[in-house]
Amino acid sequence: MKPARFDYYDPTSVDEVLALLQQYGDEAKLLAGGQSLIPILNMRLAKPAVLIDLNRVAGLAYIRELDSQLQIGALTRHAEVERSPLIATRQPLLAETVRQIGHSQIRNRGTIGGSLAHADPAAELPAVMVALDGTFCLRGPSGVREVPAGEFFLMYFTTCIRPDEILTEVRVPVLPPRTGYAFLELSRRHGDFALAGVACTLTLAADGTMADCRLGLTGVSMTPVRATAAEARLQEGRPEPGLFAEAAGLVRAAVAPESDVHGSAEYRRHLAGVLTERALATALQRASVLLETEQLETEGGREG
Amino acid sequence: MQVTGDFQFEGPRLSVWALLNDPIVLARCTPGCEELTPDGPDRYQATVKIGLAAVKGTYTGVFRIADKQEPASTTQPATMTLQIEMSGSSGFVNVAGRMELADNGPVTRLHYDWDVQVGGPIAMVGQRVLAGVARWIIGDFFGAAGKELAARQQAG
Amino acid sequence: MRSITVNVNGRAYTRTVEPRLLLSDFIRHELGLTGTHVGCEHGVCGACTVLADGLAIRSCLTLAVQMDGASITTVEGLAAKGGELHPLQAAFREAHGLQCGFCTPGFLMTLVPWLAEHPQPTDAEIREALSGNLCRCTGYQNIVRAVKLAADAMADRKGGDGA
Amino acid sequence: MSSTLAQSRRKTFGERVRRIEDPRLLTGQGCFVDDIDRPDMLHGAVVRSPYAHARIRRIDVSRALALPGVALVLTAADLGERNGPLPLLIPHEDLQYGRTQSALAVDEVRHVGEAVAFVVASSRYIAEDAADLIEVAYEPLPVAADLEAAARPDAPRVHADTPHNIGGHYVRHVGDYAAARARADLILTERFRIDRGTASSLETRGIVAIPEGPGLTMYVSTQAPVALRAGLANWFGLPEMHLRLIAPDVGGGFGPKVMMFYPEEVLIPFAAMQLKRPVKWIEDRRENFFATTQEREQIHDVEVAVASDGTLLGLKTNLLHDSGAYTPYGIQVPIISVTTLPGPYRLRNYDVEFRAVYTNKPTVTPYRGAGRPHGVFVMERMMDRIAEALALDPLEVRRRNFIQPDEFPWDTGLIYQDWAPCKYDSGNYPELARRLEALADPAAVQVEQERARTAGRYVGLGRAFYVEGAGPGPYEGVRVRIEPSGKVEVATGVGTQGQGHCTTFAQVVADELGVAVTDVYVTTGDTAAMGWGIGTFASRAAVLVGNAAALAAQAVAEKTRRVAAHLLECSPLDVELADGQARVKAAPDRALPLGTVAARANPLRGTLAFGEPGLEATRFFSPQQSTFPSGAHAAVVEVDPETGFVKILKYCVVHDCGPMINPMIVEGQVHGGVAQGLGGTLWEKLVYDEHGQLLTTTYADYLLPTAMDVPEMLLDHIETPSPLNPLGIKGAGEAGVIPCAAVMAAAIEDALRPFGVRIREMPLSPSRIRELIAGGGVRG
Repeated sequence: MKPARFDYYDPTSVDEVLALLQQYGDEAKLLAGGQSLIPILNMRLAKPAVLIDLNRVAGLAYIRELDSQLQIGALTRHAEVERSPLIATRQPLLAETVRQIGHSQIRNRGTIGGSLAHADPAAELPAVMVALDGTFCLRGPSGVREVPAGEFFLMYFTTCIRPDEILTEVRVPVLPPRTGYAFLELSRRHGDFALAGVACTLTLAADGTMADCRLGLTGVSMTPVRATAAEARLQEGRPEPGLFAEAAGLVRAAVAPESDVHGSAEYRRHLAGVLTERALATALQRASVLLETEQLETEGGREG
Repeated sequence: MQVTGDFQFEGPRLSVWALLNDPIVLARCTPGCEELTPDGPDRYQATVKIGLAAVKGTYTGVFRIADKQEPASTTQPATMTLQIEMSGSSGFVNVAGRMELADNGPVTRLHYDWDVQVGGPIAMVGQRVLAGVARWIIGDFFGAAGKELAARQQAG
Repeated sequence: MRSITVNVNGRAYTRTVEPRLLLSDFIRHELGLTGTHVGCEHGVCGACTVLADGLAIRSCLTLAVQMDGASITTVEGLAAKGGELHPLQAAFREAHGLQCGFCTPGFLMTLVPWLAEHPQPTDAEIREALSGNLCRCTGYQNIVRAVKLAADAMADRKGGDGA
Repeated sequence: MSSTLAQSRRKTFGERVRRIEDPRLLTGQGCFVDDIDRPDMLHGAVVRSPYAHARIRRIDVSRALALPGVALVLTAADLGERNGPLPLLIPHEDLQYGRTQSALAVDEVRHVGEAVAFVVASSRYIAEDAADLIEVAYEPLPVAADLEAAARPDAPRVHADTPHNIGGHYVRHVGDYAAARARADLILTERFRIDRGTASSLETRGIVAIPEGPGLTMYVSTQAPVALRAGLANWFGLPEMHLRLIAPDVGGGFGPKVMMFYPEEVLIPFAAMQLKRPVKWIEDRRENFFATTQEREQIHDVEVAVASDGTLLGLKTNLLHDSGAYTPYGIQVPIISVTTLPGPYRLRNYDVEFRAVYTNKPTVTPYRGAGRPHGVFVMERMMDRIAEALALDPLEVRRRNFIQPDEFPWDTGLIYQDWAPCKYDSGNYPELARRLEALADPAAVQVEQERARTAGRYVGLGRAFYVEGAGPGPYEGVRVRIEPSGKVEVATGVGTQGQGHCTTFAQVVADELGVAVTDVYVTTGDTAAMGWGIGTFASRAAVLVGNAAALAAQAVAEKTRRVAAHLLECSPLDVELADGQARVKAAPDRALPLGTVAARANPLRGTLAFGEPGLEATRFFSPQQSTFPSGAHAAVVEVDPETGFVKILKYCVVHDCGPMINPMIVEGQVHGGVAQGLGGTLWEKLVYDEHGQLLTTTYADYLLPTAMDVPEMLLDHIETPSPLNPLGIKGAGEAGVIPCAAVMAAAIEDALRPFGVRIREMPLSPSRIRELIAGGGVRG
């Protein structure tokens, strides 16, 4: 299991990357963390003529906040997201999710952009991106275009990134107040591809009613699934187990899993519902704690 | 693996039958088909370039149409089998695709029952997505054929 | 072919390599440091784990050319110059945390930076930290025990230094 | 007598001596096959079939040969007579149609991964480039993939020259099952299935062949270096003295590495001799999934005849065993299954019949447990069924059927895999049960089970017992020599794959010679150091080599005393060996270092006064039959009925392998065995599609358990010595793995009893457990 020959470039700027993409187009493959690409190079399933290594490109690894959006450079390693205080406080769903990606050695090298551009149907981050309505910034010869997460994933391992473009940044909104969250996945073993996974946020209104709820699923379709029907139903009701079970039913109806050696399609469909209910319960519990804290603070403020 | 499904063509059975027996149409509708040269009756040499993201491969082999049953009466379904045997460095794909065409007024209902056999490295590593990809390719094929038919109907 | 310079265990090596050469093969076959083992070449077993600039990575999922200018530590770099075992190595021996020894270097290299960050780990934390390394001989029980012994030993040593 | 003598001298025997091999392995100084390097070494890659069954129409190697860096490309014709068919290692009268593969396939391939061509180039990278350029035209043939389907008379035939796919057919009757059935109060029938798995040692197979002088030196990751040397020398027509074979550090064996010959074991030396250059081939992980042998697929139809008090009157099983495409190892695995099946119970009437079936899948040879888990699964599942049918405690049913401690030797009436009687030598099964209950605490589990159920959680307890044949002959040998330096050199022909041989054998020798363990240097697996031996498998190294080491060391000790007595001017009976010295018992200050005695036994002038020179002896140990270690496991699990996930809450092992040389090492063996056994219950499964394609060829799809999956194990030992060998030891290598499937099936079934789930198969994925829950009440 050794890679076939390729020409190797390690440009230091995005402009250089774009020039190389112009030159080689479809023949070139971008190498970020390599934790998904190098295995298929080793297995010779992928034999690109040209490999463009992004690891020396300056200015693509950062985490910052601007206008209630977190901006994450595409070359930011999972481990950096995992350890970022900004992510932990402003978008803890992302922090909880990243911790569940592979193992520490993979997270030390794997990047946010590389993982999302790889678009594995069972990966964790795509579910979060669709749940949060994240944005993908793609740079091409004619400038930057911003693609909403809902339009980014086309098919297994296929995104809307054009052969002459590079993913430079992803953006996610910070978590609104009174918002609980959960990322739950089930895999045969810790760190494996998910049999099914759910990214969930649940925002309570100040009066404890449901303000907003989002559900993104992984492992149950060719692309991550935003469970819009379930979200709509959740928006209408009171946040409680009965409603969550109903939402789970709608999720089961919305996903289109395939059977594989690890589980039948029917099983994955079932799991998507189970995880939805459990994720909603966790998110609600977390949101309720925040609501209570807020109420205590308000009361405290009044008293003080 | 078995991939079964139905597809509805907006046209009579006779036209759909002619369409699916036309090598030019087969070539145009098969995703990634780069070459389809006749090689005997209902038999073609094919080159198909197909891939998913970085996993790309060129496969060469034979397309064959067999077991053709086209009853004159339109009350009985017409049947044919598309046999595909392709191989490349990432493995091989063998397909026996049975298709049944039934007249249904102005439209033709096609029922397909394809036995798709994938072997070699792609099967060994790609088991998670093989069924989905097969379904997608087959769907693509019939979708393209449907468009061909529409174009023909318009032209005709 | 490319000329690269990689610092391995404190020594700079300059070699001309093909871009496709894996870091694992570079370390083993170009440098002759055969303590790093190769178990799967697709990033699951963890046998090839080395430290790159202090972080544990899979050397089978890294190209040697990517490490031009980097500092690598392999299992050969763990014991003291005089041969005294690293506390983690000593603990693996004490607790019978290895049998065939093939996966062992990968476990050690995963654990060295992890223990620095988690000086007093619980069993559950240890098991999660080990979950990216496969062992087919030990059933992990004695590896978990070894990690606890090592954590204690390193805490004692630190305490000793402080006193 | 000798046993008592040995015991009286035991100083390190039974001690948790730290391993001598560890510092080397911990510092990266181990030497595995892939660590062998030579400046002019070439590297091989094998071209393998992507088809499970196909005719080879044409092979075009021209583009590969034209690639710069390529030194050699071989196809079947290039090998001539050396191509095979390769030898059938273990023939058997009931293997009616034995078939073995060739080094490179001739005209036809019969499983995915069968070797078709071999490339040698200046690097593995270029060898793989060249392999990609070899064009093979295949004509697909009908495939027999499914075991049951392949056994039918109309199935596509794996071998065109056999009348059907039944390679072996075995029928045995012990007692009179029909009569037992006639007087039974209860008849129960079941069908059980155990699926395929693979040993998956972390080090794959590897071979280096180095032409040296008139012959070759080979480094092979084999479990049987001496036997492989003899076989290969014969195969190539080389004098044995011209073929040195070394099994260096081997990164896990578990059975498949004892298979011989693998095609590569012929290809690599052939290429090296032809090119007159060193050639290395290291199997990659993907190859390991289909080019290394596999195990575990069996289907049993079983019936038990039982009295109303739970007494087992008889058992009948008819089983299908999947041999894969070839039978180089004969029908050893199913024979071991059916001879292990009786377990610790008084089974007097036993009808057994099996068919070993060819399928278009990789070849099956023993993998740790080697058919034993299947037999135990069948018997223990039936014990649970009997308990359920009679509303008895599962342990009580077992107790009522145990062979009692005073009933040994117990003859099962069968012939074991070693052609000797399957006659249990020793054991204490009621005591195993008592200790197991102490560890597992079933009363507490029951309380927890009831409490959990009210909270919607499902907890269950399972137990399983086994008796395993271990330590078969024919023999092993050990050479012991005291050097003039005072250090002791020990050599044995078996190799080591992590079992700690350099420590345990050193302990045995050190005790006999009164030296420190660290002064004993053990060489394993080098034909130049010891040219006699069989191999490390079947839990036999400690039994065979341990006893041979004791015998050889005793002989050296005896001579040492004789020489020392002469030098110290006393009687040999007055000399004791201790602290590296030979000294007069009554006057310990009259002492000589052992090295001095050794030097004096090897004079430079004069005549030899004490027989052969030096202090050296070679001794062999050859047992009459196998030993029979035993044990019992218990598992407490919690099953999440919504997801089908199983969590192991507690795992207990009681183990009897006789006296333990080094309990630390024995426990390590048990831990590892349990981990492998549990792997085969919840995670590991080789999945083939209906065309014989293997769909699990990465560690992302074939799931080895991790540290988060394998539970903490509670261990207890009893030590009933075997009367069959001087040290009384019984073998420990495979014990851990054997009852895992049975115990987990019982525990999961117990947890899911409210759902009416019946466990009849292994392994079980969460997806499958959900299916069983969904269909539970109906299927019951």
